[in-house]
Amino acid sequence: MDWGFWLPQIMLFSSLIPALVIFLLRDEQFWPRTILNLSASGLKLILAGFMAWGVLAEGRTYEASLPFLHDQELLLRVEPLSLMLVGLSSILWFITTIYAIGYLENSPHRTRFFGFFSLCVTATIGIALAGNLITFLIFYEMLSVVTYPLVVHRGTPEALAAGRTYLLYTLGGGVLLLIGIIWLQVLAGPVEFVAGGTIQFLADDHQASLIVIFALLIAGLGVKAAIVPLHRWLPEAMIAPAPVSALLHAVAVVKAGAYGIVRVVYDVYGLELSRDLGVLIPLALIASFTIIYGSVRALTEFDLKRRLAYSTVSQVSYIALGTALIGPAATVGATVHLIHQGVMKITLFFCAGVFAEARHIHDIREMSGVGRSMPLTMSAFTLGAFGMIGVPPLAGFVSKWHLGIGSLESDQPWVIAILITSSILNSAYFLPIVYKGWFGEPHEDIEGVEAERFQIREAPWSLLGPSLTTAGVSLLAGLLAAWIYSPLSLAEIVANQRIFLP
Amino acid sequence: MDNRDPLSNPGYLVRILSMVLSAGLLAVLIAAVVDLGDEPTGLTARVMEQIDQSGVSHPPTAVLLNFRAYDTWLEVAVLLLAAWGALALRQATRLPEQPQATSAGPVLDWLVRLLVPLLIVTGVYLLWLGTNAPGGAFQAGAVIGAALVLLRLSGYRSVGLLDALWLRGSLLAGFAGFLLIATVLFLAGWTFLEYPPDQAGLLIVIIELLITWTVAVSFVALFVAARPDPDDLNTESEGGHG
Amino acid sequence: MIAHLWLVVLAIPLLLALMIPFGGQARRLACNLLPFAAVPALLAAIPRDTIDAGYFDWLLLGSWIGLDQTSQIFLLLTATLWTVAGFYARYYHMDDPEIHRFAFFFLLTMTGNLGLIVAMDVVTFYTTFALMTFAAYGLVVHTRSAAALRAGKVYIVMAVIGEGFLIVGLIAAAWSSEPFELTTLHMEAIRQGILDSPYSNLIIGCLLAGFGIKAGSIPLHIWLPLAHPVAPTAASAVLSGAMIKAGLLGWIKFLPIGQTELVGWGTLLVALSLTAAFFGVLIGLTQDDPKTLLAYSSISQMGFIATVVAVGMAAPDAWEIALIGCALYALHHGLIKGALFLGVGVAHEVGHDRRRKRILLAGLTLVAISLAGAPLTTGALAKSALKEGVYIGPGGWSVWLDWLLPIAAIGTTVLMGRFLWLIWRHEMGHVEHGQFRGMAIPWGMLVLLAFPIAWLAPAWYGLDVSAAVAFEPANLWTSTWPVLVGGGILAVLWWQIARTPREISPVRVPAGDLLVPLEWALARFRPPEPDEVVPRPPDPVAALSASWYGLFAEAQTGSRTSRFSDWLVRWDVAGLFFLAVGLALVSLMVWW
Amino acid sequence: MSLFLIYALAAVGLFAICLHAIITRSHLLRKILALNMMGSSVFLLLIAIAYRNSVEETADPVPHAMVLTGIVVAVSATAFALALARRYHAETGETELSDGDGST
Amino acid sequence: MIEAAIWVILIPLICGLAAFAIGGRTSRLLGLIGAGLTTIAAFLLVAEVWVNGVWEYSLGGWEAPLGISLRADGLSTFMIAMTAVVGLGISLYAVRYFALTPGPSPDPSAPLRTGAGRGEKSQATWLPSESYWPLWMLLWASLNALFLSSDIFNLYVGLELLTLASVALIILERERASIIAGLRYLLAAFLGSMAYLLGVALLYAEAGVLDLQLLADAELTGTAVQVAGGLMAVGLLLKAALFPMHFWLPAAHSSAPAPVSAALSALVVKAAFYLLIRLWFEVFEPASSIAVEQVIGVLGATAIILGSFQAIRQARLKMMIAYSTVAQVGYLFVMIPLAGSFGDPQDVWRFEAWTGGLYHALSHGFAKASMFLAAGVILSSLGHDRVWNLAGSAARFPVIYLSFGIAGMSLMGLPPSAGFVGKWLMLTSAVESAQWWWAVILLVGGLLTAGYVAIVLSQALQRDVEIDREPDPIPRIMTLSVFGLAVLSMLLGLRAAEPLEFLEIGAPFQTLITTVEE
Repeated sequence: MDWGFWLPQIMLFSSLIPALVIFLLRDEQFWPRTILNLSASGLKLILAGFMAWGVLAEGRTYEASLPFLHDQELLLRVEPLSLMLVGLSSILWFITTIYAIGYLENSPHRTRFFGFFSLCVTATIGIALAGNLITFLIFYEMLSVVTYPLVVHRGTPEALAAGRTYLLYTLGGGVLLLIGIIWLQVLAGPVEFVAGGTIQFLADDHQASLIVIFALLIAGLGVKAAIVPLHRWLPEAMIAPAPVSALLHAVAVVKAGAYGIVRVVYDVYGLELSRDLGVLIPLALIASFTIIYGSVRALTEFDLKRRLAYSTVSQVSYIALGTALIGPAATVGATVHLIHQGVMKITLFFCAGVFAEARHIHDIREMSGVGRSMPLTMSAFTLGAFGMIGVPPLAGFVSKWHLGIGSLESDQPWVIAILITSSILNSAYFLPIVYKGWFGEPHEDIEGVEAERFQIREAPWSLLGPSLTTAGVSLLAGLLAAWIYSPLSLAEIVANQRIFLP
Repeated sequence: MDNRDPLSNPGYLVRILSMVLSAGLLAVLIAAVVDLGDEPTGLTARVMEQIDQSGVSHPPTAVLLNFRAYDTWLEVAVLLLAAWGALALRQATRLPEQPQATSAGPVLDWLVRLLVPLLIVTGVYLLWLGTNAPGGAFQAGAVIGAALVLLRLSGYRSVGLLDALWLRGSLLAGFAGFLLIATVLFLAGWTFLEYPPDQAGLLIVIIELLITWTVAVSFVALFVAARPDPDDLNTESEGGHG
Repeated sequence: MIAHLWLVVLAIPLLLALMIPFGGQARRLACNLLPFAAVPALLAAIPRDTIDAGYFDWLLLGSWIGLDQTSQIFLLLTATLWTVAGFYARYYHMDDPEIHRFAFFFLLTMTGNLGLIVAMDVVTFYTTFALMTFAAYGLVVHTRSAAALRAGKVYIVMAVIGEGFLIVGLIAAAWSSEPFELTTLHMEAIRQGILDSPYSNLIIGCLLAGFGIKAGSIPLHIWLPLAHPVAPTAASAVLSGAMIKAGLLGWIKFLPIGQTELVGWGTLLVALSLTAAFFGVLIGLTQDDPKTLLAYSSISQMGFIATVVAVGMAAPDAWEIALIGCALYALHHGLIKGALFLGVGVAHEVGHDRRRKRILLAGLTLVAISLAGAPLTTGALAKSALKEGVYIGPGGWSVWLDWLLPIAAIGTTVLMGRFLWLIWRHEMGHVEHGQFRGMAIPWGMLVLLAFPIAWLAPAWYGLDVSAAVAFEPANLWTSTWPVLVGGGILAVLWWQIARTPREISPVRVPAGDLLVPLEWALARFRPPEPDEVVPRPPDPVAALSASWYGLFAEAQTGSRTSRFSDWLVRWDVAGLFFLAVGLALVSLMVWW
Repeated sequence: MSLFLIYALAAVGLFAICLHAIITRSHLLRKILALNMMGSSVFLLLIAIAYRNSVEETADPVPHAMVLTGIVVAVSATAFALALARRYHAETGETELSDGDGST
Repeated sequence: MIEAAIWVILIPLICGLAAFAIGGRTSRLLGLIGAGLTTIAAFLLVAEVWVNGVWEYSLGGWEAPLGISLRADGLSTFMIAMTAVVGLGISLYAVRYFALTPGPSPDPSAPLRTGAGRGEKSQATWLPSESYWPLWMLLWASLNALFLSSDIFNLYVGLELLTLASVALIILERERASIIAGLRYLLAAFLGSMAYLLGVALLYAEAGVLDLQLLADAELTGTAVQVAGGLMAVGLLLKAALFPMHFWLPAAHSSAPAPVSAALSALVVKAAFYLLIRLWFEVFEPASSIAVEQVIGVLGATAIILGSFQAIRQARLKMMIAYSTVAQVGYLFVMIPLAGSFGDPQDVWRFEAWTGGLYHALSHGFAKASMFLAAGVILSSLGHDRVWNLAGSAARFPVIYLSFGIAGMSLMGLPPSAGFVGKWLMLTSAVESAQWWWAVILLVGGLLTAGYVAIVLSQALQRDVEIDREPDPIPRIMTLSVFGLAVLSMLLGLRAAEPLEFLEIGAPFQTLITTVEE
């Protein structure tokens, strides 16, 4: 069997087919659905591991090229960069599935939920594996659509309104992306992702067009990456159930946008061309503004999930910022943050979901003393929060460290100021939560009688386990960053392929 | 919506605009017609070359039933569909009796007795004539159909009250016969709608006969079915769901 | 292989800490093992000849872990203090329902504190430093009193600012050390890198400030007099004894001291340090709370040490000697200050027992005169070691330092006198925990051990200073007279106070001194109150989506029918359109 | 002016008049008649073409056949339309098509 | 050689006639057999054309120009295949759809529908289900005949056949609304046919032949030809319901029974479109002008915008879908200026736009059929199709709404649907030819489409509200056919290379195609 050809496709189908099967199940068929879900996500995990081994240890490339249009093909390719997102989504899919099974126990429309959930992962895997622009576009748009039912899952008028806003943003972004891609392909022909870029030959004749196309592409991707001012859908979409928010923020939607930006800058334009066109500095400025603005907005939100959402707005732009800096460390920082942000943010959302589910806590002001009865959940949350701030040895620190070094490499020392300001703002909106959770006085009505004050009453393990796991991963990703199988090492491989010495 | 009396014709503006636009179109059409000029183009010569192999000697009939038999065939289908559509407007599968059962009166009676045989004979004649002069199945069918309608109008209520199966059979006959012949020959290895040269004449006659009958019955069916059955009417103005 | 033991040493307190959130048996076990968590580290501090450094290519960004000479001394101090404090805390918190929280943060802080000593690269150091910093917050606010919460707030704000300074400095230093090789984060490389860096002044400034916050340097000390006293006593002891030295160690490890002349920075630092030495004493004298007084004393004492660091910066040649002085002084101060803090806690347990009180006062007097630098004490040894460095310092400086430092010592003596007096007149009777024995034994051990440890350390670690220095006649005198002068001043004061017993201190400076105006100023820029609704900016896309939906909703509820669409489907209108389109198509085809 | 042109002009004139009628006459019967007449106008043109294309006094039989076919088609459509119109009249009592897209 | 092309006309005709003659329940069986066999024949034809290229056939052995030729090139076969698949889906659906409403229903609370319970008499009655099958077969046959015919007059007859079959199907349930709609449709289509017929007469007068290929080879120009072109175009535009001549469509398509609506919107409208494309790019290519093409494009653009807005404003689901057809037809005609004579006639983008438009037609065929069938399920199960009151129904028939959503994606042109491929090609062409205004329209239209699709889904996904009665169970075959058509509209987007290559067979722009392949 030709693994190189089939493996990427199996990777896709391992969630696509379960999705279709799940749609045919009834809500009450708990066990068939659960078994299907878990085995599919397990299979995907194993496949991802196998691919990682093949790519990293054996130096293989898995590539599947399927004819699509007469001069275009659907290209699925596994290389280190795609492996990052593949790995992230397979691992987090598995964990989130467990979490979602616990979270949605006995709630209606589980069939719909899990079906679209799997489709969502399929789209993300597709985005990760996309080897050319058109394949990327296809899965990118697919993602917009399949997440919509998840966003409106609760079916309340607010959820539906949020869903409409979400759809308008993402589809609008898709339109910009589409026109950008078409324009680019008209000039350059089918554009494959090649480390270092493929369209340098256009630099002389089409400079202005390339700049406009770049703006279109980034704007289209920026919607999903929640770059200010295209970020507004993200806090609105927080109306969705916790596993959805978790996956949307950590893996699927925002990551798709950020990943797209990475691809466009490194693998379509290439750093050198981007620099020569002068588009990187504006990108860095926009990203910086987003980082600060998101943090400031987060300070003003007291709904836990909304605050986390603005935190995402801020954090995801680290990736864009790192991408816009020229230098290996910046590249490492940007790409590794793809994974790190995902793991940390999913932890936070898991915990937020646990609080909502077990204690009906939605507002930060209600979190007083929750750490007493749920020390493990709160520990996980704390790890996530500290990671976001960039406290070592958590994953966020590793990203910020490399971004900081990268900013000096690329001779943009002001970026460090952005990073520090962001860290301080992150502290300003995360530490009060952590403080309240651990040190606040528990509310009587929530905690019950005094005798129970120090009684530990954690959420069920199906919710707690995933939260602790991701928290542990975000700790280990930083603690063992130098390990050869760490995200950082993977990011270094990715960066080495794209290195460009000015 | 506007407040005009819904029964009146459209307003002046519409009429004037319509007139102006129609006139404009007319002007262009005139230009086109003038541009056509007098030079003959057409296929006359070709038809004349091939007519010997068609089985008939009248060129239009040759074109209708042989060279362009496909057109004719589909045209019978159009007729079938029209009759059918009209019939499908009613729930009853049978045609209704003429509700007015009055006698036609002696003059009309006499006239009908005179005219109907005449019309039927004329119809048959036209059919026979079709092979070598203007005439043919459609004309014949029309005349015979007219005779039947006349009968029905003048009080012969049962005319057209065919049994459902017969009604269907008659409506189908022309098209189905055509189809049957064409299919059988096609399966026998001939080109579709090609007649074996020896039997061409015979086959065309058979087809013409069937078409004549179908046309006649269709006309009657259309005439009769056009009268709505009060029972079928949608009593309320709800307009249903559709 | 030895290097891997460092990891074990660090892992033990960490794992104990991580057991706590799981509750139940694990929690109880961890609390019971609290005193023993630092014992492996203590063993690791046993002097050896070789420097056991190891490189862990999987840890963090590639970790260098090991001990050099200086670090060994710091480890000895730190491990001793944490062990003693651990025993002490076990009894201090015997009846505390939240002992597990204390234990959790205590163990985490310990991990950080031990880790930063063995860290030899910038990332490991920063990591453990941050762990210590953030975990100590839990210790500061443990009592949850209003004062503790305020102190905690100030502490965490300053800590975050400090971390910010540090990360800027460290990133810039790391980049400078080897632009394209990410694993070269060893402190040697960093020191070299700072020198070569285009941002070298920025880096030095950031590191000075970042570590200075922890070391209580003026004017970044404002958190210290608040945070050290409010913590439970065991925590205060390690905060003021061990953790305050982390800042100092940071300077020593990463600043390129002794490699080049940094006269400007040295001058700045020496000025600030001397200010601190006097400022701490002066403000400390106005304090009524013995723990706050001790905190100010720490500021003052750290000023002494920082002075020597400044000398090293200004005169590279002096650094080798000065470093030894620093280390010894740090050791001395850490042990003594720990004993003093623990003693304050013991004072709350004596009850009506006069014998206990006498023991307590005797012990405290011993360590207090040691801190003042009385002859034959560890203080005298440390001070003489310190002066060795100062003498080699830049020309002119020694003249000033020669008489400024003794004056500071006089101040210390007076301060200690006031401390003893505060303890002495402490209300008897009320017993806080009823654990006198459990708390007094660790304290007594520390008092008794402080002297031999400090005396023997130079020999153990093969330092270029011998304990005998302290016994040289010349040094005897130099160490004696400031204490005598101080004692004289105390006697005068004593006489004064005896006459008017109610006057304790004529002036009262609130703890946190400079913080007070700062807090007042910052109060103008408060973040939004939790209940304040911050208006969200309008979102054009959401508005568009709403209006599109409104279009639909409108038609559904029948509130508006579209005249236009009805008009379009009228037969005559459509017919006219047909004509118009037809005419347009035909004529355009013909005439265009 | 040739004979063809006379007939052809008459045909297109009739066509235009019928167009006008279809739009401006609201009575259903008139609309249907206008459509039927429109067909006739085209048949007239075809016949004219047939005669224009005569070879040796034989008119072109193809337009001839087209007319015959067209008549039947037109008759069928007209008859069907009339049946529908009668049903419509019986249902609503109206003789004109109501406007609107059926959305009410 | 089995001449599959003949059979795609013959089989539905035979089955239809047999169904008509025999009637009763057998008609359903015959209809199904017909649908199955026709589909098989259609795919045999596809295989034949794929292997052997363009297929030509002189009926009766009389070669054009004397006789009538049938011609199956890539385009024709493409349309026949689409008709076959959509038709098969519709047929499977109809099996149970009409069974849901069996004549005079004994149960007064039965969900539907017309005719039921009314005019119950002892005498035999025509049931809608009974008429449906023969008429549907005839409609199918006429579509195939239209796609295969190469003779402009024969095409006229085919068009009329199609119209009458459509009208007969619209009025199948004899409701007042559908009779009005049918009558309007009939008159409008009649008018269009007349314009077309006049064009045929003028063309014959000018060229003396009726065969499409011969007319194309003659490279006709001149006033008469141009006038003929304009007339035929406007007639066909009326039949294709291009704005502003869409007035008949919403009522007709929404008042018919669901399988009929599906066939009308998915297939019948495409027939007129197909014919126009064929004439325009083969016969009138030399006579055409940029201005005319831009005018048609503008009409298409207006249709996209206004049709979509109208769709958003509809209170009833079927009306919404019908207006969606008005908008989508606009897309099809935007292809004309893109593939037309703007710019250098030798540019490849013309061919891209041509294939793009046709692919869009294909995707719309599948998607719209699925949507109308889905609406039929909703209507017959809930007893209404008021969009406002759909709350919670997504939980009851999830697969139906899933299909609706997938079909909606295809209409929006979201990847990986077939609609995306069409849109992609047209957009590429618009950008390449610097006719950016069409690109803007196409993109905005996609967003507007998303608007009404999202409204339906958003209503349906609302949290459950109390519903008076439990909806009737949906027969599985209906669900499957709705789902199958929707999924096909998606799958055809994932693998468009072969269908696109297929379209090249015998296509106009042969010179351009060869440059593409170089």
